[in-house]
Amino acid sequence: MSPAPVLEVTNLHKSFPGVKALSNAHLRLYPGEIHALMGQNGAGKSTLIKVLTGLYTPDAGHLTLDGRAIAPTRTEDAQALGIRTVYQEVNLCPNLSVAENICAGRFPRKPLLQGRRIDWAAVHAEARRVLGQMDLAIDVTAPLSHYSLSVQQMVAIARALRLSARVLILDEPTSSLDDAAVQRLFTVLRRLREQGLAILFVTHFLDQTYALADRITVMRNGETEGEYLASELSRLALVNKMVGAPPDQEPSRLQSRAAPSGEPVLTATGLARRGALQPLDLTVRRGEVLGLAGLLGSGRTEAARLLFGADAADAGSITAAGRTRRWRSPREAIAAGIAFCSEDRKHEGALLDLSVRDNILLALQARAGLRRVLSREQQQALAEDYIRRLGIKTASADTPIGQLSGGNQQKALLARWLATQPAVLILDEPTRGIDVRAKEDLMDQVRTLAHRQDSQGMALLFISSELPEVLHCSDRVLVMRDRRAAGTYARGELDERSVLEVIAAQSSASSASSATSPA
Amino acid sequence: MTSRLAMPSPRPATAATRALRHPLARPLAALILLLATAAVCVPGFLHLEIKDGHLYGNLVDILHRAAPLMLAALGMTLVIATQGIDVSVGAVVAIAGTVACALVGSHGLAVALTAALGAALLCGLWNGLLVSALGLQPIIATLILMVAGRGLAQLMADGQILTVYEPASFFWLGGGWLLGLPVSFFVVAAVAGLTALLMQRTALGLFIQAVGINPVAARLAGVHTAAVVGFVYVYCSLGAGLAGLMIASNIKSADANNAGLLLELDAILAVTLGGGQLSGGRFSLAGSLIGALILQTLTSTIYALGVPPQVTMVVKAVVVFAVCISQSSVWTSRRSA
Amino acid sequence: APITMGFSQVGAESEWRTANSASIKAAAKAAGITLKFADAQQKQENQVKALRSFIAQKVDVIAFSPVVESGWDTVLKEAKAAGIPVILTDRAVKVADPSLYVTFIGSDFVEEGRKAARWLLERAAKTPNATLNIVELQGTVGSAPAIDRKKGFEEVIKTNPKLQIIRSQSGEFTRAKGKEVMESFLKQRDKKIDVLFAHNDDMAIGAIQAIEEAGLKPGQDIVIISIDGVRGAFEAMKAGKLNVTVECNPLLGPQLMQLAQDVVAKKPVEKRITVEEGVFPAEVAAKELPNRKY
Amino acid sequence: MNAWRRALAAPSFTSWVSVALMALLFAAGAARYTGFASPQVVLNLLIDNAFLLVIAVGMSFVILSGGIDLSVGSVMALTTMVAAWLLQVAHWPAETVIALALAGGVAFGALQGLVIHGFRLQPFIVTLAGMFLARGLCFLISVDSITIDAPLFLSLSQTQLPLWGGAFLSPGAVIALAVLAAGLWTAHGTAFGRTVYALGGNETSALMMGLPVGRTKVAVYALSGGCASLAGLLFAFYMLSGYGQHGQGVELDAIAAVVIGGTVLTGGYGYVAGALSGVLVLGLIQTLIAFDGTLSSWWTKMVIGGLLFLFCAVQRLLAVRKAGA
Ligand SMILES: Nc1ncnc2c1ncn2[C@@H]1O[C@H](COP(=O)(O)OP(=O)(O)OP(=O)(O)O)[C@@H](O)[C@H]1O
Ligand SMILES: Nc1ncnc2c1ncn2[C@@H]1O[C@H](COP(=O)(O)OP(=O)(O)OP(=O)(O)O)[C@@H](O)[C@H]1O
Ligand SMILES: [Mg+2]
Ligand SMILES: [Mg+2]
Repeated sequence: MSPAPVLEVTNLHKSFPGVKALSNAHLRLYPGEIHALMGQNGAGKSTLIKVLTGLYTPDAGHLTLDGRAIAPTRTEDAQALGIRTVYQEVNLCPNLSVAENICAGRFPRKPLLQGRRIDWAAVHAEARRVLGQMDLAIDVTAPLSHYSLSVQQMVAIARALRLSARVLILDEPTSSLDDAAVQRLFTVLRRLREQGLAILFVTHFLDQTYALADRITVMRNGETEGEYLASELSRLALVNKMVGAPPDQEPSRLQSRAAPSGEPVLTATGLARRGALQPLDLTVRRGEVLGLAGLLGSGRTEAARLLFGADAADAGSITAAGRTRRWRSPREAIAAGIAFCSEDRKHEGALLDLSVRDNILLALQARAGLRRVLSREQQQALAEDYIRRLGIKTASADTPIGQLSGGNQQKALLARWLATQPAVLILDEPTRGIDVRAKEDLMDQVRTLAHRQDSQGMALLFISSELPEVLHCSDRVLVMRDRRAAGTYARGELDERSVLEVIAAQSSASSASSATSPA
Repeated sequence: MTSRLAMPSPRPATAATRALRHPLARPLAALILLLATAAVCVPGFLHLEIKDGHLYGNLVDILHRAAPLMLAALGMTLVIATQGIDVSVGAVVAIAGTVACALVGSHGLAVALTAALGAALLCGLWNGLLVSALGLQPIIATLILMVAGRGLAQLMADGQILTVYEPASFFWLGGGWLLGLPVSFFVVAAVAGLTALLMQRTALGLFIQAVGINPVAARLAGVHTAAVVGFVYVYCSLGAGLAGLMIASNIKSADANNAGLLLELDAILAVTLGGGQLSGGRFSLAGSLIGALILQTLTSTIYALGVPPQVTMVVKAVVVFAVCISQSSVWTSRRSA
Repeated sequence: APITMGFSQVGAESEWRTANSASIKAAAKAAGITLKFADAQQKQENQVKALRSFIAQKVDVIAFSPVVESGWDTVLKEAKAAGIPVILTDRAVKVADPSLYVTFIGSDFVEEGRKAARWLLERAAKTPNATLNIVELQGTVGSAPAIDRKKGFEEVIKTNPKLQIIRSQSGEFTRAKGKEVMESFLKQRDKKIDVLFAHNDDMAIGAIQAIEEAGLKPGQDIVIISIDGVRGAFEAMKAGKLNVTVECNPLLGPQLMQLAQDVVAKKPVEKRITVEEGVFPAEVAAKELPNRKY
Repeated sequence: MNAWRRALAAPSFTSWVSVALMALLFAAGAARYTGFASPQVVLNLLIDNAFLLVIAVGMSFVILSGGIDLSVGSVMALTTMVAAWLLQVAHWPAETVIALALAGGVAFGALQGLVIHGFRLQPFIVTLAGMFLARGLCFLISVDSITIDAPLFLSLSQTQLPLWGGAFLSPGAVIALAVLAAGLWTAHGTAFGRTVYALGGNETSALMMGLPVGRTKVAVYALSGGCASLAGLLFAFYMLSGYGQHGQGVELDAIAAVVIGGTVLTGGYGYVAGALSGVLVLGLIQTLIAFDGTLSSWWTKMVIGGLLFLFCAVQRLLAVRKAGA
């Protein structure tokens, strides 16, 4: 490790109306190291990164690159300085092709007409090359919007990896990636570290931190709590530093519990949609958590969308609330007591300009129709109740949800659906981007929601790319592969290893082939 | 359309700056400034007197003349809030006015008014269907009615200006007086009040905003997006229909070719001057009303100043530029090193 | 074979225009001429398109009321090359080569303005010492009738220094705008308004309402002069609210069809044919009203 | 079969639907009216709408970037007016006038772009004010129309470039087609063009991707202003006059043409080539009506509206069917 930091941040301050996002933040990045930036939701990690890359202007503080003071005011400036960034939400253009998203800004040119003409063949080859580093072989000429969020996240990473740089910043790049993809990304990052790049990495997965990082900076409430060598900081100590106090209790361990025997509340038979899902049979019972496990693009999201009526099914039927039919719109599903928390919170979940309160209330109100079911005070009380219960970090219930940190937005969306007290709650990657503590809280919530003693428990469909999470929460696990069910297993029948075997059975070949045809 | 994330942070709020940061502060300031300018340049511009038992003066004229525009702007506000646009407002004005004038002489006031508003309702339904059911882009969907609607109105009037001689009650809506103020003022107040009530007491306002901010997310949250979109077009057309009645009643005739010409542009302008975003989402009914008043004050001032007609456009452009730029968010933001 | 005539109308922006179209259609039917009627929606480019399509359809004769005076050379040359004679109605065009059209039949807007002013001069002569303050309601800015009527009116008014135009604003040829602008004129209390000159009857009718609502008597407190001579104007005159209207006759149909037949038959015709147009003061209104068809 | 499915899935499908519908409209006209099926009628579509095509190309860029430009019609009129005044009153040489007019249009557009970007204002309102301003400036120069008789303009106006069998094209139409080709190339083959699409797709993302958002925005409006003034020159060749009332409502025609051509008004999706099909559809509708020759003024409006509806509805229904397939 060379003695001088490439990038140094001292005394950084940044406040938004009513919120001090950063106060006295510090950070040092050395060449040839992978540096993890850790902190709870809303600790100020993303804000720090946005200041670094010229998206926000700081109120006070110094940035130096290679010892020279810099003040990027535009992302273009930061890029010119050799700082490449993958932001927390996928910030790419859905209408452009994958290849364009990767190359935009620095297209390979043809020498014709003073080199103005884009060399499309080179663009596509280049995009394939970068994606190839991560073993992703998709059709790069298809629009980005054709791909699922996880693929989009990989594309965003590929964009940052494409050109050589001094500093690479990744804000929760792995939040919707499965294990295999994460491993491939890590291989690439390690190689870049070898080449002397300084890498800043934000994640809420402690495993990933310890697998990858050389050094850790912990942030708490907008301040830098401290900088540590990964090898010298135990997990427990890390969590304590992030949270600020020793955890009052050990996270609740699983009690084993008899398989729930509630009546089926949601049954799908032969549910299918061309190009998206092969006929699927599935039953969720009251009081049980059904986990959906599978690899990227295995069809979990598609299944959830069909169950909720977000997409129209071509075949099959759904039985819920005593009737059998096929949804024509999410409204019908909601009326039948189904709720669906989408994985893509930016495009399908949060209404960024609306207040946290209205975001929480929206589904409840939509089900009730035009009539206001709650008075203004009741609305406020309800929202504040959920803000407290889920620990949503927000200035007030009136703050636009777009001003919340990513993880807190996710919690507010969960609140939206909990408020409707659904019979079936479908959670697609609900743990995406929420911190360690919150994640444990959430999984506890999930289990308590289902396993309430009064037999009024919900039925839950839990989708996550984190296999341990799925196994931890679920009473039964449905493993999906190549857009069809590969089998259902009761709790205890499976451990992580055997699930991986089921998933991986033949998928190595087929995932590559399914990759080439966008949905 | 401006990037949300790149917005530099505003100064920390004190009580005074918070008042200034209220979304209505700037449109209101623009209106007041305009009135003050007029008062200085045209002595007696603000003069009010009682004549024949009602208020008489430029200010009353502004309220009275702005009424149709305010009605149109209210509807346009909601349409724009859902990321839409309605360019057929002027055509609906022509249709409603023509229907009313064609019927009022022979069938009486009640029939005429009902038929006119009914026609406006049909227009709104048509627009709403094209946008929400067929999924046409709003500007094209309403362009169809904009072109064809005026033709329809002319067909009904056979290309003539329909003049109404009686009943005199028909002239009350656009030319009558109540408690010393023009009736049109009360109509606008009633419509605006009802709309505000509808937005606040029911969840409609929330749904409209949700659809305008992100239709996909709104649909997934269970909002009946098609119904919401359909409603705003119907509402907008009804407002335009009422405006058409008011105009026809005021000039005691229906001029299918010229009634409400370019009213849609003025309505959109009013909405934006009042702080509405054309990209949908948040809206302000009061802001749009103020926007409409700004436009009418400007017109009245231009008349009062005796600006030659060939210069009018330039003056209007300069004022609109000035008002817009003064409302720019750039002024609230601070650039620090 | 019956004659086919292509006629390109400006639009239907006023009652006057509608009457003009109706007259032409009726006359064509009566004369047994097949009429191809195209409406240009007030746009010159549409008129050019229509003329091109008439040429493509090989009509026998083309007639049109130009939206603007200038810009016709190219398309008229094409017509000439195709051997189709062209008749102008309503207003002339400026072309380098006058042989591009056969004849022009229509009104003279400048003359209409002059007639209106002459009537006012006569009236002013009765009270030689009083100054008369005139307000003017102009037509749409830039439109030919507005420019020409203003020009003609001012030209004659200039001869009497007692006559002064104190305000002039565009009322866009519509009742609504005419009323709005007049309302505003009446609010300005620096000078008394004696005379209103409106570029068309519609604006005058709107202005009359505004004057009445301000508690004045139109026609007495304020003398009102307008142009066109549509039916509504005669009704207003009959009620004593309008003092005079200068006729601008829209009923060109029969004359135009006659001309077309002559032109196709290669008979010589005059290059400029004016239509009969009178000045109708209020005194004759009652007598004339039953004769007004539009 | 497979090829058919691929065609259905191609993003340009909607544009092809437009082309097919257009052919259908044309066939209907040919069957119904004598003289309709001549090549000159087709070429006249280009000749008569050359100016609109040029404006629509500029407008395509603006709309693709997620903006809108309402000032184009007025800028076009202003160009005719300025050109006519400089030629006829100030007696400047035609070449200088042309260069100056184009530069003026670009500057006007760029200024609007700067205001939009610099003050973070909505394009609609800024260009609406620009529309008033340009129109107003016309009337400040002269309320009357000014006839142009400069030899260069005259000859450009009356030159007929002969094609086969007596059919001909005007220089204006050729220029418009060249502009279209340049527009296509810029939109799909240059970094600028792709940035325009990126802006329309998601402006915040474009900013975070480090694309030159501000520069591109200003350039887009400058381009549109330049196209509008070029259209003004074509219009001046076509009409040989400068007049403040020229080009009333052209902005709406251009927006309609672009949207009918398959470009999405909120930006990011569509093709510059769609401008051509949109302009041709509008022109075709008008030609059909002119050939019919029995419609009164109001029926003309209703038939235009009706055909527009038919066209858009069919296009939309086919697009929906495709999405469902
Ligand atoms: N544009 C903004 N306007 C107002 N407040 C903001 C804005 N962006 C962030 N904040 C606030 O700043 C604080 C820090 O947010 P930031 O996004 O940096 O958190 P984070 O550490 O990245 O959290 P997460 O792990 O959830 O992504 C939060 O309280 C958030 O509400
Ligand atoms: N690794 C991949 N390779 C190829 N295509 C993929 C991959 N991942 C996702 N896709 C594409 O995304 C589409 C959506 O898959 P879906 O979202 O239903 O899967 P998922 O199991 O929820 O996975 P994800 O983790 O991507 O959300 C698939 O139809 C496929 O085209
Ligand atoms: Mg974050
Ligand atoms: Mg998924």
